[in-house]
Amino acid sequence: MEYFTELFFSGLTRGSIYALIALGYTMVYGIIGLINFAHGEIYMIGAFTSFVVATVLSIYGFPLLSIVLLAGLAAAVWSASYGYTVEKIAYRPLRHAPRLSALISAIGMSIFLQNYVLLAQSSEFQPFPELIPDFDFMEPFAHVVGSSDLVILLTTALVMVGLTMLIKFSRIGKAMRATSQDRTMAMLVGIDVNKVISVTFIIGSALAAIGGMLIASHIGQINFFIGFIAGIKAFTAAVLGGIGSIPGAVLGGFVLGLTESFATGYVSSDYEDVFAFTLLVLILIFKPAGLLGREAAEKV
Amino acid sequence: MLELQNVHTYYGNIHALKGISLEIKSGEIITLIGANGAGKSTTLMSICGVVPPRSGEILFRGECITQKSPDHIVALGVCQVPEGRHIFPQLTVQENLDMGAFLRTDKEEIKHDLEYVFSLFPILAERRAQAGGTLSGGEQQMLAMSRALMARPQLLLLDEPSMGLAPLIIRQIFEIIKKINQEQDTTIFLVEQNANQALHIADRGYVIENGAITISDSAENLLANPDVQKAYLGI
Amino acid sequence: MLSIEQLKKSLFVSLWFAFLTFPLLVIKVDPIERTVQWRWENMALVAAGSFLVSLLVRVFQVQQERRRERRATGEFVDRVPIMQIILSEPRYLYTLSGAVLLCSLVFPFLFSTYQTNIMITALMYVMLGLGLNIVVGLAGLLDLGYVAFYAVGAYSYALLNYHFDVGFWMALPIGALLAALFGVLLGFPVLRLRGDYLAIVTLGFGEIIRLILENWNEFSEGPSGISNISRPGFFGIELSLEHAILYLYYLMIAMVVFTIFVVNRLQDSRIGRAWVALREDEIACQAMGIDKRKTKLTAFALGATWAGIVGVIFAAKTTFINPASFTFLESAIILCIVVLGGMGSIFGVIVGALILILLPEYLRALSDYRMLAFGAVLVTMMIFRPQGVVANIRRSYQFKSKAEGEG
Amino acid sequence: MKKSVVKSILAVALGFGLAAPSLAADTIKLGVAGAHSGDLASYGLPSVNAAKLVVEQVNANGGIDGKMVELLVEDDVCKPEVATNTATKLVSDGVHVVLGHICSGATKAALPIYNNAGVVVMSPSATNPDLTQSGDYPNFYRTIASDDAQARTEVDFALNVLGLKKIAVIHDKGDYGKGLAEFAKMFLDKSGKAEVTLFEGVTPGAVDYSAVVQKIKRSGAEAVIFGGYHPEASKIITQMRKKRMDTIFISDDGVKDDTFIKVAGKYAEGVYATGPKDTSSNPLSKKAVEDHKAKFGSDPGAFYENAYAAALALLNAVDKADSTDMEAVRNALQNNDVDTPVGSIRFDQIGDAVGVGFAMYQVKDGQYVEVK
Repeated sequence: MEYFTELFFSGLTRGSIYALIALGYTMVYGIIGLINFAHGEIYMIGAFTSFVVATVLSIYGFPLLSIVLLAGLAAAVWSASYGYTVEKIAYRPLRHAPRLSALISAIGMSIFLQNYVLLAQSSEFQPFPELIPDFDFMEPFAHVVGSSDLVILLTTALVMVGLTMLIKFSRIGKAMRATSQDRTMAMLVGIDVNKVISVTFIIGSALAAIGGMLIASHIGQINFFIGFIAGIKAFTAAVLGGIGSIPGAVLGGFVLGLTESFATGYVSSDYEDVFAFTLLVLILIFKPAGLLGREAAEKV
Repeated sequence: MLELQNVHTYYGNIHALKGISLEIKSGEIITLIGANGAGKSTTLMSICGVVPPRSGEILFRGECITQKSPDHIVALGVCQVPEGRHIFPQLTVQENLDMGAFLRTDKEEIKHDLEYVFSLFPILAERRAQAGGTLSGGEQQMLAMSRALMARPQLLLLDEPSMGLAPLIIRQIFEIIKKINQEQDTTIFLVEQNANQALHIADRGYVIENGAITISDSAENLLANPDVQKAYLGI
Repeated sequence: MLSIEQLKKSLFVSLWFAFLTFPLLVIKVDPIERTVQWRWENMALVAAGSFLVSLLVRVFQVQQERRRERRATGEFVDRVPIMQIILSEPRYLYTLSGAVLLCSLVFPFLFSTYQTNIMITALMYVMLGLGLNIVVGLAGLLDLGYVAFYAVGAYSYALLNYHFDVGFWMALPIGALLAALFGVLLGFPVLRLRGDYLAIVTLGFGEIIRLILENWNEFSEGPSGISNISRPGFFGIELSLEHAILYLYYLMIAMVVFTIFVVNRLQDSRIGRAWVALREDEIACQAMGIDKRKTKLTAFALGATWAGIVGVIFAAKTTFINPASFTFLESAIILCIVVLGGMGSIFGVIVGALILILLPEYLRALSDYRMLAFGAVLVTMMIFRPQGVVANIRRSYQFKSKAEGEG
Repeated sequence: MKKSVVKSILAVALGFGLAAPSLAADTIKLGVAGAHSGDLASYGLPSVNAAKLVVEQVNANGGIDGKMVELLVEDDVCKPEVATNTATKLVSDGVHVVLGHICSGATKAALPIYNNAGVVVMSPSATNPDLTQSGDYPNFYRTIASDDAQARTEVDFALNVLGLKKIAVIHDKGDYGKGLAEFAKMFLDKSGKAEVTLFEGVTPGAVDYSAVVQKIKRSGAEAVIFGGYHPEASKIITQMRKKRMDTIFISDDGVKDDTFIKVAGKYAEGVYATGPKDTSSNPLSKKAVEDHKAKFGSDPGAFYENAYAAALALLNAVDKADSTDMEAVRNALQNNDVDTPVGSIRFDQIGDAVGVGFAMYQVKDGQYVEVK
């Protein structure tokens, strides 16, 4: 039973990270129908920014709490800025172009950003400062759930609730929902669609940045390539849950995380990704729009 | 109130509007009739800035709005009920109406307007909590019009409000259009294929063919015009 | 030419990029030695660079605007692009094709073995692009796991050669058939899926194939791969390296010509028209009595066949394969070839493959910067020519209202 | 008229095509191939630096038999399909001997091309046993011991020195890591002294390894033998220690890298890793490292000394053979000792360096210290 619990928490931690990144995919997809391949890179840039800032601050001797807050803030701000810029440069001019062109632009952006960080920083793995200390009260459970797992779970939960409130009740949230459902009509009721799309990218990127910082601190290292794999997994999670649906992204993230964790634990980690993708295929065969996705008519 | 001067609009390489000029005065109901693909909807989309014209000028109350973004134009008081109604399918009726008042901040007045549209279309009040996508065609048309009214437009652009609806509902809709025009002092620009109905409530009308205005006259004269009768009235 | 207003905007852009690149380009930390390096010179470079680029873009936009105005007033009539004239006029097309063919035939004699060798690679990607073009360009099915079929072809030959000493020419049809079989295998479960769901499932399928090859040692030798695969034989004669490369090169030329011929015929055939129809409107297609299942499956199977063929050739060319050659990035690059060249256009795919495969090879001098440049080129090309280098004539009209209304 | 023009063009072209490779060389061309860009560049670039330093030194001393040595550096990004292009390019450019490639897969793909052109290749880092043991690659040499030797060292240490009974073998699914882990498992099984409680691969780059770590714990292993590189190793060790497991961690050359200690920090303490025998007391090694610091202003990276040794051995063999002919160079390599930073070495029939082997190291106070 303890083994099961351990695997369960390990899956939850993994799932939270997937969910945080998947939110960005799903929000962007919902609003402009684009698979934002560069999103994984935004996550990586967030992690890298927090790495740089946290290391600088710790060298200058700042206290831990202020390092965590400032690094998190910097990660969110810069990731959001990158997300905003990427949309403006690489996607906005293509809004009326064939959808595949935008997809290629996104792939190009992803390659560009990866190599930009590689050149600007380093190709080697870098030690990430430990931002989440071991809490004393967690010591009895440390062999099952670590302190950083706990922080990741709590942060994810908090972010989810915050995002749901934002989407549901705020003015910009309503504008986002309207834009994702019918862009022309959104314009006709006076919504500045460009602004809404920018805000979507900003929010999605900031969430990914927080995920990036948490996971980098959890595993204690970082390099320029982490965005690619996390990005593909998170995208899988988003589709699994039904792309375009926010609760779907969260659910998809957890389902994927738990599947991988249990597959590793009870079968073999050799095939952990095979399990993940097989699950995806199976779910899509029986529910072609994902777990919580709506079966809408094909968008053109 | 609204003036189009030699407006040219393109979809990609397709020259959809080839020099449209027309004028709408405050308080009028003006109708634009024409066949499928003549450029009726494009005219409305050009006015609203969704498909901005490549050349020519659009003036609203003397102000040039040709290159303004749609949200600015809506803020000036130009609202459109587009063809096919475009209800936000996953928002409730109430939320759809709220979206109509997106740019407004006067809470009290919004409440007042909400009551007004519910008085126009009582069925919507019943369906307040229902998702927009689940309404029937007629109800959707009512919702679309109500949503536009929630913005308190000075100029209301209606694109084929009768399309796909039962004759009884069409009649009801046209009555309400007339009513809005009179009670709210809203100028109305009505695009219709159902020329007969439209001309009966309109003051003046334009006929559009192949992206250009071919006839412009008072509604009565148009109803009597043999060419119009033959082409659009099925007489 | 440019107003003060626009200069100001460019200045703002340059400030923005200076801000954007600040943490990663300016600061460099060494977490071990605990030192911070401030590279302010990078910020100056970025600011100056982005200012210039922004100015250039603005000049370009102004010109674009002017041309558009002139066009609107009828002063300026769009010239039909020279490419389209050539492509639409058989006379020119045949002359051009003949010239290209002639050039490619004498190519190995004009350039070194190395050049010939990378040209073989480029030609392989031409074929891969043309194969994927059937699936994506013609049938409109977004396939992000195309590399799986490529791997199937490569491993069929490698394994057959390793265990049973099967020769290249025997393996070629077997690899093609197996790949086609996998195409159908993938096709069945995804028949119901559309658009991006299809994309992610095909991506997953591609990964599954690669992971199996990587983990199932007993079957595929795992990550260490299979080495010493025979090069294609020439009537039983052992060829020296130069000759083997030359032989492969002409083989590839023949294959590409064959592929172009087949794809061209396919395009205008019944099934080809069914694909295009399916791409444009699935529901209308079914209403017209097109068998959706069969049509989609043939698209997958035919596309996969080509990948299988190229896979066999790939194994024969490198003589060593391992799963690392069949990653998602490979699929992405093949997709880029199709889209960058111009979806649905045979000529476009050829151009796309040559650009994307030869570019990084000739950018070797840039070494570290080449992938950066590669990404930037992809984005720039898409922004300025979203329809691809060579737009397919049939597809050159995009209705804006569609994209607007339902996008 | 027309025909003759075409003919003469063809003749000229053919002439060029044939003449190009035979342009007689008055320099010795030393090719350096490996990953010089991309994510594996940090394994490939040190060998370029090593070659530069060696060549500089040789040329300063008057070259080889009066001929200057010229460097041809080509990137293969560690991909087999690119490596064939790289090799063809080097061969086209008339390379005489090659230092490289870095990754075993790329090396395997490139070797037949060099073999065909009669070029001897020496890798500082390709450790796949097949490269020498299969007999398929007569032109291949290396200055590093093969994986099976390394696995042997690890297993012997685990069984005989630490006396372990239950061992989990983990790898990173890669060419190098998995190959090594398979040897380790095989040796463990054969010895009959210990039980392999778990044999599994982890996905490089995955977000989290805690599930695998839990599995190791459940298997009751006293130690983990990990085959792979330091990024994965540091993730696993970190998560094990965070889960309060004190399982012994034994790993390989890919982990015996200072970056591992930097990244894993305090969790690296006590980790065992095999690595080439300590040569830091060797004066040539000291000189090589100092030269690197003087010229490039930094500490040399991975496989630097092996690459330095390979460059020395290759050029020495060309010198001794007075020829760049493959057979002559092979003979010279097999029959002459050469002093290098990794010791005085010569090569055996199959291409492995005699006298290069592995020793076991342990992290103590943030440094690898040889376990005697």
